[in-house]
Amino acid sequence: MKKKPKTPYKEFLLQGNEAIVEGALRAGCRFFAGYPITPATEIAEAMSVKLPQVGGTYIQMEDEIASMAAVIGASLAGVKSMTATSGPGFSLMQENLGFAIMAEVPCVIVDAMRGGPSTGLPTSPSQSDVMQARWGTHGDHPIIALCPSTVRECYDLTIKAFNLSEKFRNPVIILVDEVVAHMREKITIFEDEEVEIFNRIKPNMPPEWYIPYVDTPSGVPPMANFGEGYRYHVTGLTHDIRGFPTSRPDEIDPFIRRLFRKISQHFSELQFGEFYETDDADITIIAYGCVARSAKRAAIDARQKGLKVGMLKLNTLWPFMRTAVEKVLNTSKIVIVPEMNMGQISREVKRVNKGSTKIFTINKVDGTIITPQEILARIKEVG
Amino acid sequence: MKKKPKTPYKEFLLQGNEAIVEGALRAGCRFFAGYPITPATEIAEAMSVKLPQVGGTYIQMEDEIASMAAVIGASLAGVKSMTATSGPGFSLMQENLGFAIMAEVPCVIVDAMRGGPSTGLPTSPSQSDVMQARWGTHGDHPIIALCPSTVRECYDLTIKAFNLSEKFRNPVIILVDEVVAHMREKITIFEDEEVEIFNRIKPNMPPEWYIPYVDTPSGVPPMANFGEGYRYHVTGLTHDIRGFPTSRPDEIDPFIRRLFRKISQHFSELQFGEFYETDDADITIIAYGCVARSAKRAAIDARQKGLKVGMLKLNTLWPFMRTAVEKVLNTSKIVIVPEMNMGQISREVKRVNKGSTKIFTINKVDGTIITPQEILARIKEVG
Amino acid sequence: MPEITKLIHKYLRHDKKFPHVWCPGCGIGIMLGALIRAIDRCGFTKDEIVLVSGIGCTGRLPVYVDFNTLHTTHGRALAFATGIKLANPKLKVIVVMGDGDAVAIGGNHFIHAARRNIDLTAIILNNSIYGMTGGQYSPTTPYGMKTTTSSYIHIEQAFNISELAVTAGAPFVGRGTVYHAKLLDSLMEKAFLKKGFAVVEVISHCHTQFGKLNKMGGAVEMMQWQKDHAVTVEKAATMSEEELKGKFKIGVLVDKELPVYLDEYEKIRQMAMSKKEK
Amino acid sequence: MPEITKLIHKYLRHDKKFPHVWCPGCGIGIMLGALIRAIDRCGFTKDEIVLVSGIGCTGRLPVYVDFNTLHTTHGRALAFATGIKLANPKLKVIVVMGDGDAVAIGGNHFIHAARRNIDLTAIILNNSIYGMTGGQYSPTTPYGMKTTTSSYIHIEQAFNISELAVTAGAPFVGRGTVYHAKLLDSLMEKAFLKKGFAVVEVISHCHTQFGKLNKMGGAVEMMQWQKDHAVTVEKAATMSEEELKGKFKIGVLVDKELPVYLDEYEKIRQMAMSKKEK
Amino acid sequence: MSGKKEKKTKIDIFKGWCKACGICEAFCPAGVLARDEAGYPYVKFPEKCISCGWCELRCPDFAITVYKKDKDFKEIDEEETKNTL
Amino acid sequence: MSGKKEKKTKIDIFKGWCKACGICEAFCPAGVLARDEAGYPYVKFPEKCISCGWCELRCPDFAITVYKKDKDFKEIDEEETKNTL
Amino acid sequence: MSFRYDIRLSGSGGQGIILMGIILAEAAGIYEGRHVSQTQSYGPEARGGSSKAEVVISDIDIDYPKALKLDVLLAMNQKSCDDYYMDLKPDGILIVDSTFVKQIPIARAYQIPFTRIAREKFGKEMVANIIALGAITKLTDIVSPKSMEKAVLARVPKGTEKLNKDALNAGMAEAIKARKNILPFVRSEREDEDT
Amino acid sequence: MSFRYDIRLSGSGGQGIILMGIILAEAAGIYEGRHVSQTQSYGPEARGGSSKAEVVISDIDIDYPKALKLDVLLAMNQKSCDDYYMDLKPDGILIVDSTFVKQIPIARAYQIPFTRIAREKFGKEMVANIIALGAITKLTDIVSPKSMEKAVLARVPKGTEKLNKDALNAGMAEAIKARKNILPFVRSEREDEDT
Ligand SMILES: Cc1ncc(C[n+]2csc(CCOP(=O)(O)OP(=O)(O)O)c2C)c(N)n1
Ligand SMILES: Cc1ncc(C[n+]2csc(CCOP(=O)(O)OP(=O)(O)O)c2C)c(N)n1
Ligand code: SF4
Ligand code: SF4
Ligand code: SF4
Ligand code: SF4
Repeated sequence: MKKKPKTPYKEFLLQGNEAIVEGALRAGCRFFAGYPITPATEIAEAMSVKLPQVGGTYIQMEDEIASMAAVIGASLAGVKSMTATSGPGFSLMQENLGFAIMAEVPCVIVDAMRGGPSTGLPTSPSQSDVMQARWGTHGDHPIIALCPSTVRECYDLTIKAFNLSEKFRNPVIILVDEVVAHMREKITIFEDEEVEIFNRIKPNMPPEWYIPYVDTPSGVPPMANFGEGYRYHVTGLTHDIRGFPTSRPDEIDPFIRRLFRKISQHFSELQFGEFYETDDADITIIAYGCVARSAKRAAIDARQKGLKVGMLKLNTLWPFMRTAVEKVLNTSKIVIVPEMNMGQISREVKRVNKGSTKIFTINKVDGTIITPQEILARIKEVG
Repeated sequence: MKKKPKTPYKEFLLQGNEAIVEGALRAGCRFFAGYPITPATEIAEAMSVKLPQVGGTYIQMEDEIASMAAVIGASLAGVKSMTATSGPGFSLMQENLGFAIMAEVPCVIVDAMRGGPSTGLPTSPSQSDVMQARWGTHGDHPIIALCPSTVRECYDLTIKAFNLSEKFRNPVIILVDEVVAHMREKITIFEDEEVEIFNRIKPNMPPEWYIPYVDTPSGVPPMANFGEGYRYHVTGLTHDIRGFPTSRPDEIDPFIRRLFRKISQHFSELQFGEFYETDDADITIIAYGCVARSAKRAAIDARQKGLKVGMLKLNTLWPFMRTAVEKVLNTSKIVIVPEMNMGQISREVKRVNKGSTKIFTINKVDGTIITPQEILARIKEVG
Repeated sequence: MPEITKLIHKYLRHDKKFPHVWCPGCGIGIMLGALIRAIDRCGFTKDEIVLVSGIGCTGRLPVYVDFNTLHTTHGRALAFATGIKLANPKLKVIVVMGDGDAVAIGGNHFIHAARRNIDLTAIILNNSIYGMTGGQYSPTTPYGMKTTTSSYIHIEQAFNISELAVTAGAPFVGRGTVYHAKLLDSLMEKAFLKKGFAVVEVISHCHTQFGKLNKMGGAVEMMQWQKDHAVTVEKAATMSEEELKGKFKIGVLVDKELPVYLDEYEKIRQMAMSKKEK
Repeated sequence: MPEITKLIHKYLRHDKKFPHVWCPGCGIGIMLGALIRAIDRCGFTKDEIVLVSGIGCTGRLPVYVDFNTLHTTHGRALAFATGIKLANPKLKVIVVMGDGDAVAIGGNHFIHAARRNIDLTAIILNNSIYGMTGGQYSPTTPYGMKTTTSSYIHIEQAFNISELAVTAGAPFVGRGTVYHAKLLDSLMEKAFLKKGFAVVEVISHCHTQFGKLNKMGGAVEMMQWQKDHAVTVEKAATMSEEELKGKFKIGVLVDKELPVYLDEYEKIRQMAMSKKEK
Repeated sequence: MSGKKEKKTKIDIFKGWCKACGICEAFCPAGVLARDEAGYPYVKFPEKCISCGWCELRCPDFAITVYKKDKDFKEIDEEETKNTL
Repeated sequence: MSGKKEKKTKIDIFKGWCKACGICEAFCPAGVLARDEAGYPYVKFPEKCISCGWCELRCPDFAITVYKKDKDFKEIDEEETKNTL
Repeated sequence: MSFRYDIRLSGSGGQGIILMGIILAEAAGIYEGRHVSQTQSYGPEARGGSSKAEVVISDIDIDYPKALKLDVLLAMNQKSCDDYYMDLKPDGILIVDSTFVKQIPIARAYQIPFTRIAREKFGKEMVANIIALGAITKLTDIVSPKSMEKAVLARVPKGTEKLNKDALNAGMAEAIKARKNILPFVRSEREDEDT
Repeated sequence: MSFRYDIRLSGSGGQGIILMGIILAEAAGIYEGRHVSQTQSYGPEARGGSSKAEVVISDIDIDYPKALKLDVLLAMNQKSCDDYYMDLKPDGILIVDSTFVKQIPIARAYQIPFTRIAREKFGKEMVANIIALGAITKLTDIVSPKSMEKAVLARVPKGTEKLNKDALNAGMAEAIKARKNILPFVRSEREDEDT
């Protein structure tokens, strides 16, 4: 993302949720359909105020299923669209999320994570929808999921989410925990800053030549919006390159593999995170979301105590940041993965662990944030 | 499961789906709520005919969300209950599935797997809901999922599913692929055979002393049915041992951990599968569902060709059969995991792989079954 | 204590913390009182009552009372209740929902429960807004009002919950307000004793959200509004269209006999068993 | 070819395999003809039409015609369509659904789209059964009939789709049958030209499932039944209750003016922009 | 061949799309059509045709076409609709 | 103390549960109640009480109790309902 | 060596192909005590289209449940004949409904007009599949006529027993006739089916 | 060493605790250019109950966003005072609304009847939180009165500017009075906050 920060700028004290709204609007989002739910409601509320100001549309649907459907519909009609929910609603969105993947419709879904399972702890933070974001809808499929740790990242990653979604014609999920969603921090937005905005690539051939699901070098076919003269068929059935349903194995196989390839092929473009003093670290903490903040504090404190501790912050959760994780697995003796769940990302770390690095976890599921002290204690315990 | 096969017996040619129905009825299932969907519809149809014959109840709900809800309601009222669906419906059931986990309500859910994502390939087989069964609902949670390869296993595992569900007060998922669901095989049922049937443990203390969510040595609290004099509160909110909502970390943490522990503590009771000539195998195929049948054939054929090939069939998919898999990882040089998805169980195999065993995959997502030939070819390729 | 209050206390859960969670003056508490009195008058035992709710401020109601209580997921209470009733027809199953619970996310279950005529009582507290999540518009928010998601103005038409129930097939539909607390008692009593799907729409107020956003005052002012705008069915029959404008009817709106699901299903069981025997 | 058939062919997708997927004699094809003719008469261009469907036999319709076509998930077509229409109000969005699609799993979206009065046309092919999955009962299966999941007898009451639409708030509701193909043309034409949520209920037959299970004969016999049991609204007005028993009305059932969602939303935009400017 | 002027109404049946459902024949108000052994329709009494076009409108498979001399459907629709209800 | 016989109607307000919403006072048809500085209700004119019991029925917090001499709610309900609508 | 016999029945939806598969599987499995596995596939969730049923018969547990190389292919329409004849073993048996299958892709095939016989002899196209089962019985010897008859009678609607029995017999009679019109070949019935 | 200052504002729902947090954070963050992080927690999804807002102020990026050991605790009711006073640093400042907080758990606390002042002086309980903000400003020096005033005025509804300015000033005045009634102590403002 190129930036030429210039005055005039404005400083705001924004909630994570509000920063997501600002990021979305900046990215060009002009449609929001949702259904209120703690701790994501502020996103809907802010959208209901701001979207009509910029000529966009806010609608509160009858439930989350309808919200996800409306978002896909709006995107097919050419408008960048988004919804926001929390666990219970995210579960309900899964079927239509799969539709968006299958039909390759760009859209952004925010899941503000609260304690689960079920109604759980509506107002407490958690990080337990990480695996759901990857596997929640039926049928094998690729997904992109980003996770902010700061209010600024809420803004930046939301813009990225829209860009990636438009670029890869895949839904992008923003997993924000309740702490970050509700936290207020100062963020500086330069009114005329240049933010790279990516818009879906439209077909430039005559309509008769348009093949809506054709393979391309990038794996992503150009996308025509409804009403622009490229009439084609969109379906959740397995389809051929023209978009028509097919059950021919020789058409299905390349199609499904292309869905995966268009993401895997651009793996490096999808990796966002931060290495904090990991180069010489004996112990590396791998963390994300609000916990990454505690982890950094713990690393700083540990260094002060003379321990070589580093931190890898993951801002991309899916596709899993394999390369970055392998890098710290190669250099660190011990990796600690603190998470506000029973161990979701730590499973992935174990999966890619080839060497002899020891992997320890800190799992907290009681609705409270993992503190720097808890991480420090674990460092002392295992170090 | 003890069995004393005695005459009179009867041989049937049953579909996998029909055998699931027979197993459910034998296990004591007396309530079915569902919504038709290929390839699970035969289960609903057979239930609609058979349940009223035994005094049970069939109801077709307005959708899968309602079906799952009705099943939970019926179970709370004391009746063993079940629903059956396929991918799209399974996605819709996720929210209430989480409720059943949180409120510890026994019930059985059949997911007859067809091609995905989205509407996908409604009449073709697939194994791509394996990870969804584990992670589909929001919030971290434990699950039990069984997977039959034969019509007989459809019958037996359905009985097991009900038993486990009643025993652990957790929903149990039966993941049956379209091939097994629709395949007809002969099955012999002894009319008076002794099948071990487990019924939920009811409280035997006076109602005033009943603590509905108390911890016990097994981790499973006794369960009172609605209407039996033990009035208590059931909620999807995180609750204390009395069932009342709580947001106290010191009450939540032990509760959530107990949910996991009641399953993990009984890990060995939950492992069903078959080792086929794995002891001396250089190459072991790990497979499940219809693919395990091809795998066995491939192993037999390979042995005939002089190759030391064995097979581990997984009938339990969740909790993951770590011990069994580790066993073959320790003895085999190569493990091949053929799956009708992009690699879901193979991820788990990689996760638990500590040694230097090489793991290869065969992934097919075109709606056709993996054949013995394809597995053999892979054996030759990597062997 | 005099009988009536003893009565309430007989049904409250002693081990739950009071005062309850609702805002000072919220109508949900008034509805809870009516519900308890009506149950008592009908003579049900505590053990045979199952009180089911969804999620919302109203959804919090069951936890306070000493029945078999079930706090389900948002919008799905009627579907859970359907399972309970079919599994054990001896239980008296009562469902309490907010308007969002009942006719936003739960709208489909509502019309289908009505159509099937399952023997349940559905009590809907209609406060025109989503209370629990802080005041977003609901399908019963009147045109022109303000909510946190229609801060300019609300442009949608509202459902008439009772009419929807009637069209969908409910044989008993009543409407009351929390101001008219005794009418609520009697509507609930009638609904509980009705065989089949019985609906009681309870007009209430959420002064904390709806009242505040629309400058309608507090609980007292909003209850005064209920008093001023409600007209009994009997009185409405004597009024002109013109006079009825802006008013809403309270009382028993519909009470008719329709085949009840469980009786019908018993027929299926008979057919099935006789077929099996052959 | 004469004009009318050329007309149909003008709209069919040349690259799709014909004959289409439906059973010989299925009414869905007849409805498709009416839909095409009505669109043509209204003078819409192909590019401005978006044809949306859910899942089911009826859901397969859009793939055959050369518009912007969208085959969504089961029951959700109206919600997808809502997004399309709001995002690009210039598009003419038409939604075709089976009865299961529209009022079983999709019932809630149906009543909410009606309530909001979103400018969409909803065409519901009501064949009283789930055709695609092989003949299970649907919310419109009449009491007493047989289906594969009510093989003893069906005990539920059926929805009256059109009445439900009216109560929920739809300003235009028409009903036709595939037997009365020309009436269908005109109902659809009126619906397409209506501003707001317009519903056309198309009574059709699934002889393959419903007809077979209930010994009602094939397509011809079931269309004969439609002929015998349908009464035009005009004629019904002259008939007694008694005479109308067992009959159903066809024609324009309701046509009134109500504020349309998008016009209303435009007001919000105006308010928002003027507020922002200050 | 829309330009072609014909004296008599002509009915074309496109066998490739026809599924032999029998609807056209059953509801032809003038008894013009009949069905062959395999159930496929054919024009048995072309002279009886009254150009109503109903067979074409009711064919679910777009397999039947009525070529009319001087009327076109648009004009007669409304009227016909009333008459046949 | 249900056994206790009292001559006059007595109103008890349980402050522990009362949230000072003001409903009881606002709708008392006889003006029996008043509110203190903090908004909590108290019985200002006990002699005015007509034993209608509405304050008790409308209290959302079960915080107010009316002890009546010789009537009980069950009997007067129906009548009262009509009168106050 | 264990014995395995792979049969595919194919045609269009509505010809009763799946029922044939079930009856054949029951004849071999229930009435002759063998191991059987019967599978099928439909077209996309929709109506009409083509229909396919497979029966694998063996004397041991059947691992791979779908037909591999075919011992028998029954094709009740042209399309399925064209699509599947390549899957036949060199000595596999092709049986076609010559009412619909006009182009025979291989030299040796049994051509019997099942549907025409059903129509002409029984006035009910519906029984073409039972006639075909009769033919299969005689042409393959994989199940005895007696077992097949039992299997048919157990599955057909009450009141149609006579009709179906006659149809089955007609099929067997036709098969004997058809055998005469075909090139002779030797089939080793219990050979090693290693595929 | 970097400087970090942890403040917790607590009371019951309806006392405007969250708004206080926002205003305080904006005063320090926007008007004084520091790094701030403001968090809060509600009770269960429901109404009423207790309310808590935290503000962390620092001169560098704030990692852990919630308050650790407290430099300042404002307790607007008894419950929150009881619940949280233990989290205070040894030299942390406790400020209570003495209208509601009657039992003071530690010796050194500033007791100001914010609500009573609001009621009596301004006739609006609503402004108790602004009065408290005034007191915090004066008692902590963590933000300047000027910044605080700007922050307050930017957040209060139009037309209430005067009222709120007066309330703020009243709070500052009360704070000065209150300071006299408290045990003296020395607070090193920029010490190492290693927790
Ligand atoms: C699936 C799901 N979506 C959204 C929510 C968030 N939520 C909780 S209560 C509620 C609405 C409350 O309104 P209503 O049903 O009218 O009840 P009230 O609170 O007004 O009594 C919502 C949207 C949820 N818990 N679950
Ligand atoms: C979520 C989900 N549930 C169930 C299904 C299976 N299904 C496909 S079509 C259908 C119903 C078809 O009936 P209807 O909507 O009346 O349309 P018809 O086929 O009769 O035209 C069902 C239940 C599905 N595809 N998705
Ligand atoms: S928010 Fe509204 S509905 Fe909820 S308790 Fe408060 S007043 Fe009642
Ligand atoms: S199954 Fe029924 S609805 Fe579907 S195509 Fe056939 S006749 Fe039509
Ligand atoms: S109506 Fe059409 S498909 Fe049916 S027989 Fe006539 S021409 Fe053929
Ligand atoms: S109605 Fe109840 S809660 Fe309200 S002021 Fe009166 S006694 Fe208190």
